[in-house]
Amino acid sequence: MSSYLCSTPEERQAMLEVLGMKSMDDLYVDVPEEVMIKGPLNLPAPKSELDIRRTMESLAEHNTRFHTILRGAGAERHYIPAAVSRITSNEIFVTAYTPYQAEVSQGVLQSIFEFQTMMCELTGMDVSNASVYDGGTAAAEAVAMCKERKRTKVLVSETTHPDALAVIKTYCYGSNTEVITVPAKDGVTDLEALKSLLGEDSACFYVQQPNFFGMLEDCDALGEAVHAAGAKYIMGVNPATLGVLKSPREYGADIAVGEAQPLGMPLSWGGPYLGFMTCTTAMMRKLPGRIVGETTDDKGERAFVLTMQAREQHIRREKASSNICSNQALCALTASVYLAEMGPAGLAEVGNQCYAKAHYLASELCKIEGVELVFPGEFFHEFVTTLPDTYRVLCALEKKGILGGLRLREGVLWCVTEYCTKADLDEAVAVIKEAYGK
Amino acid sequence: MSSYLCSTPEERQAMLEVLGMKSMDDLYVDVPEEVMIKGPLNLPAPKSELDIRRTMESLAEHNTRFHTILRGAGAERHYIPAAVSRITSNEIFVTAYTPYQAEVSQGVLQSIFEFQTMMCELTGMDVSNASVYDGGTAAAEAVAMCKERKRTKVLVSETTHPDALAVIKTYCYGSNTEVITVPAKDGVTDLEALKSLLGEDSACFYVQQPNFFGMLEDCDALGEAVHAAGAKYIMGVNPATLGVLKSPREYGADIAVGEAQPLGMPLSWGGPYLGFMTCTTAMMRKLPGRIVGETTDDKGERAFVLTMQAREQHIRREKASSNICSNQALCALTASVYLAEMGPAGLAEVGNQCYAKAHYLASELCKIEGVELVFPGEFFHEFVTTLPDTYRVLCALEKKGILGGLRLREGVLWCVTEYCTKADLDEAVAVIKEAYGK
Amino acid sequence: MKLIFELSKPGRGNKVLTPYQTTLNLNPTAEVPAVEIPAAFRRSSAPRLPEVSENDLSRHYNALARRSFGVCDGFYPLGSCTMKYNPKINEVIANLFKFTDIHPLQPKHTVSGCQTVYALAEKYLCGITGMDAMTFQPAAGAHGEFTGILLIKAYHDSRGDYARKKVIVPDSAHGTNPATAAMCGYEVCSIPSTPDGMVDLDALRAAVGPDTAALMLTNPNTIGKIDKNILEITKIVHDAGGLCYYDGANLNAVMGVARPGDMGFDVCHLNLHKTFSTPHGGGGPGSGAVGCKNILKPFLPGSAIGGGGGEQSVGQVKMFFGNFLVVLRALAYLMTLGNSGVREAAQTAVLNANYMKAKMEEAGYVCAYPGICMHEFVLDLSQLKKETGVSALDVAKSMLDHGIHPPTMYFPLIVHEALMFEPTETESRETIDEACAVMAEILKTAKEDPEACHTAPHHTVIGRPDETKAARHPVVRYDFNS
Amino acid sequence: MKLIFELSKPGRGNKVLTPYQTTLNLNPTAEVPAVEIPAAFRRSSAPRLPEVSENDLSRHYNALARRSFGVCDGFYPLGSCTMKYNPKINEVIANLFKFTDIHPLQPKHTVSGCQTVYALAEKYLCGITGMDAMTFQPAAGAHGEFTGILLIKAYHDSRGDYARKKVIVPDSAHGTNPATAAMCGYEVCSIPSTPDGMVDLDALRAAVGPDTAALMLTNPNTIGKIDKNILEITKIVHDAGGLCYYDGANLNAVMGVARPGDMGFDVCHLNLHKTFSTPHGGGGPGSGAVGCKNILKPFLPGSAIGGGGGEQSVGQVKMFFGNFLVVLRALAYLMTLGNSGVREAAQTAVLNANYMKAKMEEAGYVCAYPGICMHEFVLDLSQLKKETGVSALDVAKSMLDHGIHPPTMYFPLIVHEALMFEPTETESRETIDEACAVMAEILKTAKEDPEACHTAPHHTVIGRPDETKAARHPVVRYDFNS
Repeated sequence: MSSYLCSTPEERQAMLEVLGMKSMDDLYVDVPEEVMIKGPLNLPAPKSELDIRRTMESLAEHNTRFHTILRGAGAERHYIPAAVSRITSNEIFVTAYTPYQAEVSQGVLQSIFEFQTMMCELTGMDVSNASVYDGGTAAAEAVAMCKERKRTKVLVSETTHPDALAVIKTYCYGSNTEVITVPAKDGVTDLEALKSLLGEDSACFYVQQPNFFGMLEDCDALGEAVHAAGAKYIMGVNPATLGVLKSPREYGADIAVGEAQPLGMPLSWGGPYLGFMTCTTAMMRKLPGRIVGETTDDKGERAFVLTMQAREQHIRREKASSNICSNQALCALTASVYLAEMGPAGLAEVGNQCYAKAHYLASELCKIEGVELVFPGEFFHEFVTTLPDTYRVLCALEKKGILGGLRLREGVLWCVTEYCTKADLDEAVAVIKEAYGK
Repeated sequence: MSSYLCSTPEERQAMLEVLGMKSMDDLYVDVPEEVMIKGPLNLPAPKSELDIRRTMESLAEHNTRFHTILRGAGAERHYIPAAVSRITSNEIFVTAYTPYQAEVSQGVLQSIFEFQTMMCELTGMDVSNASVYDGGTAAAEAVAMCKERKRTKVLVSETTHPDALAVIKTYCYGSNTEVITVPAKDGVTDLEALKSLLGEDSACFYVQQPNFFGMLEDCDALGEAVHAAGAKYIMGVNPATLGVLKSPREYGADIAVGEAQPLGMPLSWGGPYLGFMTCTTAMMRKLPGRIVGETTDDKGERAFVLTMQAREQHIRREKASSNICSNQALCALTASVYLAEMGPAGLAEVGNQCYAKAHYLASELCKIEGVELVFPGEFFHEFVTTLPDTYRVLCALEKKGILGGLRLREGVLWCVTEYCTKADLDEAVAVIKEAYGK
Repeated sequence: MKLIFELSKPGRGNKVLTPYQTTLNLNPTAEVPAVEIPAAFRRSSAPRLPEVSENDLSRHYNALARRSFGVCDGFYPLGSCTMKYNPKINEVIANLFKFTDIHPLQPKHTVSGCQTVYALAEKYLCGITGMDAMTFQPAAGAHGEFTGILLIKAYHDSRGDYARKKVIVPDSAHGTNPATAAMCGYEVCSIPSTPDGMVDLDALRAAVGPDTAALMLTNPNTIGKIDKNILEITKIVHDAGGLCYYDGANLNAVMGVARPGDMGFDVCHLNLHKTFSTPHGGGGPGSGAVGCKNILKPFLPGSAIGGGGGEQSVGQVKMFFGNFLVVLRALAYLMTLGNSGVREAAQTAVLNANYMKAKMEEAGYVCAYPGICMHEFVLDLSQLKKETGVSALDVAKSMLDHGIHPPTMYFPLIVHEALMFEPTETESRETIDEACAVMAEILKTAKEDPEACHTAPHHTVIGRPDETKAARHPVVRYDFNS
Repeated sequence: MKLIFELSKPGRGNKVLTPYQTTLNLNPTAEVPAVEIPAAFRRSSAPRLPEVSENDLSRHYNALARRSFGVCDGFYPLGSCTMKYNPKINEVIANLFKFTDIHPLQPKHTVSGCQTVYALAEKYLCGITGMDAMTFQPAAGAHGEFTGILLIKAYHDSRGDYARKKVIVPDSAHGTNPATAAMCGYEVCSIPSTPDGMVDLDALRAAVGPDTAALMLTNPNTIGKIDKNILEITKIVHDAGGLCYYDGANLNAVMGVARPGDMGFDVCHLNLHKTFSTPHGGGGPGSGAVGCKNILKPFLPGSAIGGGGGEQSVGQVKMFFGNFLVVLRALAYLMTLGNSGVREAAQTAVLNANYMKAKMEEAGYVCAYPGICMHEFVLDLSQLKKETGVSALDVAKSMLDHGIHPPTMYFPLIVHEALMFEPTETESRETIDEACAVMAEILKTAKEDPEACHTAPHHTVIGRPDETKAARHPVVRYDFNS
């Protein structure tokens, strides 16, 4: 049985002797007696690897894996190319730490530099950090970048993912910053309301494209309004759409953030996922987190290093712009391998298929009596419908191994990705029709 | 869509131009027109990776995976430690070829040298080759090693695995060698019959320990008889038992062979598995296949190379001892990692658990009326019982996700490994009792 | 080596998906009808992602791996990072489809496996920390700190105790502690350490008051010492109405031996990727699980869309429920170690550190603090630098040529020319002995040929990079026009 | 570096299984009762397997990987081995539990997925080879040859035609061809090649007769040439009552372009691990699938225990049904390429070879045979050796310093100082151009500084090993007493 120790009890005893000690307890003489754990630890006995394997497989069996998933809302099942998992499971990438020692970490550093470049390309921005925890924290950190002495109020569209909105609010609670929610109209941000809320004290406005309801926002108009008020414009974007949709830069955004889970990361009950943050050169020095830069080594060869560390907590301490001191390097690697494997054509295909398949499902669903689109505008690959008798219909789908849309106050939010075939969608529609007795 | 080509059609056209050619057809001017395929190839259209993944997963779904497997007969479900699959899936090991260039192949060469050593340790022998295709071919090649000018007849125990026996016979058909089957008595080789069949023309005798019926043979007595007749003694052994059972060397074998699938290889519907071959120093130069040896490099450092190649087909051609020119390096690596992960204590535990659990199942089964052991002697982790109404009982087990024993002429052959828990065995017994209405 | 963009050639296309138009042309009923994305929303030009064959892709990343260094490559005694061995069984488990292919918003009855994983991890980690409840939402250590301090803030706010504006942090603390306090809107009050690296009780007494929100403490601290006065320290803070935050960065020294909860701490974060052996992944993903006493439990975060937060919840610090697959690995690790193994791991980590420290002193190095250390120790190379000009950086860079990852450099800030070693429990005596032999050799070189140290490393794929140039003229993305 | 046995320490024990006695002691009803293995069967001392921690195990094998070279590390133009890119999707598929965890003796209705894999692979490969049936039992190319020749032997025997004792093999053949014939009890009749590397028709006519069992031919042959007279050749053999065996080693040049079945061959083996891109695994496992015409179908092998062989079956050449997971990968590859891709792959392989050959000639190398080659070509360095003393071996070893795997050396035997290159279709023009630039540089070095070539490689983990010593004084296992 093992605690993965490399030494045997005899060896440890010999090492204690070198230290002139008799037992392990001698190592802890400085620990006050009162806090030493007396009895056995309240944990079960050690398990062998075979026991662990059987225990964990049996836990896994208590989860249901759906063969068709029509639910998104911030976590999407896209197809993950085999190259992604095979490459990122390389033990060297898996067990390395933050590349503090550039001379033996060029691989990790270069992979992050490439990630930064790809994120800049997707978003059209100038600078990217080496990733943050997820889309929600990326949004919250972006908001924090925008606060200025006289601009302290943060505007966030109501069409934002509820979790992202909650994260922004929680971060702002920490920093005692006011968050104002900009109301929606017809499933998109109410432009007039935004204009009326913007003012000289506005630090920034955050909007998601496509938004939480899957709707395409008029981001040009929103951006113009924000900039007219002198505030910063933050866009939250889904990278899986950026093979085909306008980039945040084209909309005039100052900062673009998002959740990169769709780029090769499995659903994993919510994590680990990957946040990305890119911005214009003008805001570069405010960008939190790690950044990798190119330089040369002592022989003039190209080299990569962690750079602009003057912003960071280990140097600035309480004056740092953020306390982030790790990135999601392995997830960033995952996204990079995904994007390199797909290429621009593959990513565009993802976008086009998501769009076409979602529109097909929407139109098929809307042929059913009582089912209709809740919002009138353009949507991308998520959409909200009415669905009479929602609970029963979703249960009927579940029984067939189909995870239906997500029940919201506004209706049911469906998501379709390239992973679904037409046959999958037809099956789902047939099950729903059957549930309605048609 | 892709055929995994690195070049685009435009690039290929440019390369054709460098050659002064117009089209790909120009490359095949030497191929007689009559044999050129005219129409399209009789294959389906290319599939994308996502299509392949879905197609293959759906094929896999047509197989039944049993949660409990009580069937062996040459293929056993042992627990495969996580380290085995994680280490052996390293792309470098996976995509390397035979280590012809020692300077850049020290890793593969050393891993084979270590495999050879481990196999020698398990069997107690002096020399091992770098593996062969499987246990059956190992037996056949061992037989081929023993033929001498005046000793041309091969004796094989009837208690040998039927497939191994068939492979030996097929190889001997090729070389026009006579194979004589030595009859069994009470599930083990009939010693007296062996003695009567041995003679001055006997090349060798092959026996399996434990034998096909799981029985432990009296290999000391068999070996003495064989050597008394001046023939070579070949033992087929199961390496999973060699943590606890006497080694072939202790029984006096000249050659030890076997199937190493139990050492970390999944069942995989029969392959790839791993054959091993070890022998005494006296027979070293007759050992077929690749062998890695230790030497020094031009600076005197330890180095490993493919050695004793003078035996091999690429030098000896029709005078080679065998046509084997590849080994099962990745499977050998698998076995090595397995053995290094388990260590002597772990391998002994495998043996002890197989033994105890098999004996438990046997005794529980024999409590059922009409079920009894067919053979009287000692068995290891396989055994043959009567099983009234066999087909119906096996079907009842199958319905519960249990793969029961294998139906033979002699009865039903059961196999139990360390993978099974007591609960698994109790469940199987309960299902059988229920099938009998008890 | 080349960047992946430099391997790109237009037209080396996607093989992963059948272009949907292709299927449509072949068999119109097999595919959904084409729909055009409205022009107003379409991007004007494609992102310049690489277009490479899978062969080149594979070679590229394999080359990058070869130019990296993981725990699987050798000894990695990076202080404060707990680079222990990451078990392979945990990776296998974290790759089971029935864990990876589960949507976070599936109905509860379809995710009871995931929920049990969290419930068990909470139970075991509460057993180890002496806390009453735990959240797994934070994604990393600093994120956990942030969450923990927010809990404290929410607690004070819930009592209308708005005057508590200060967080006390010892000068030996990780930079994240003051940064976290600042992010939570607190004023940071730094207090000095005693010469032997402990909290200065008098300074602490002087610092606390009705404006004290919390004390943030790492124990054992960043110089590898356990604070003997820990009960006194937490009492001083509590008596002043403040709460005590335990930075779990160094828990590996005391897990199974002593519990933060019993030391008087109210809340703590754990770095599952350090203490509980989930892999570091080149910097992430990790998990900064936060445990707290019952008084703080009502404030734990939840997911707005997925549920979980109570009425007094501080809100949410990350989407959904945290880094599930990381927690899963940590649980597998905890189950493997079990009640006896957790303590054995801690003890052995401390033993290895003390053994290595003794060997280093024997080799002629000076430790910053005398006496028994916990799981890590700090060398002070200021004397060496004065004598030979060879700095802590030079020594670290010299280690690279010997296949050993250098320790943490120039931390804690209170020691000049610091090198902080943390060997962890998963290293053998031989590995430590070999590393100490290397260190002795480097010391010899430093004295005999300091220039060799100044110019090290000599056998790595690049020499020392120009960091100043990188910072002054940032090149932070590939220039396609170069 | 150390051998794994040199890392071993007694007592670093098994963590994979709970010692069964431990459970028994704790809870006697949870485990089966203890049973002693009778002393007569127990071994006297434990095998000296390594006792290492998982950390050391992991580092050991990672170090071995770093000291190896795969297709993922760079260009691998090893002639006759078809080192093409091995797609990752195939690995993922071959790791699905519902393929890996299937017992070979499960009831038929529980393995219909596996059976469909074989049925589809047979159908597609028959389509490519022009054969009527296929067996997947053989594990490797040579094993397939053996099986194929056994089929021929069984055929002649079934007709009572016992006089056919000879197998004709061209002198350019792989060594496995004559070895196989010998293993099948045949006498080998070697016939010379014409100066341009073709089968000498007159020699063939002179060789055939009532004692001819078969001709074994590789086409394109081992010098990378397709034999223009192939229909004439097979006719000569058939007219004499012999059968024609196609060695599939070089099928990659003509798959989808021309079929062995249409050339007049009766039986062929395929190296799935070459032509159909299953990984080589450092030398195995592979698959030597054998296809044959209807006349030979009754003789195909089966499994004694698993079924499959007909009444006239030649028997069995391997346990069970062959290397299933290898066939599975090949099937995935075939489906990916599809009808158009198979041909495109062959054409591009041939294009790459001709392009590289042209570039090499441009660089000053001499090709052994002029004109268009198929998927590989042979350089003849005898002139270089005469002029500079630099041999084919020296050139190959010099390549190692440039990160390129050398080509096949000294084969075929009919060319002196041969280097045989096979770039395959999965290499880009840039890779070939870079390799040719390296070769040009080596040629320059050979002329200016031959000693540098004689002593190459200079940057690998070891220098040239002493092979003579290894062969004369074989050390083929670790000596625990050393």
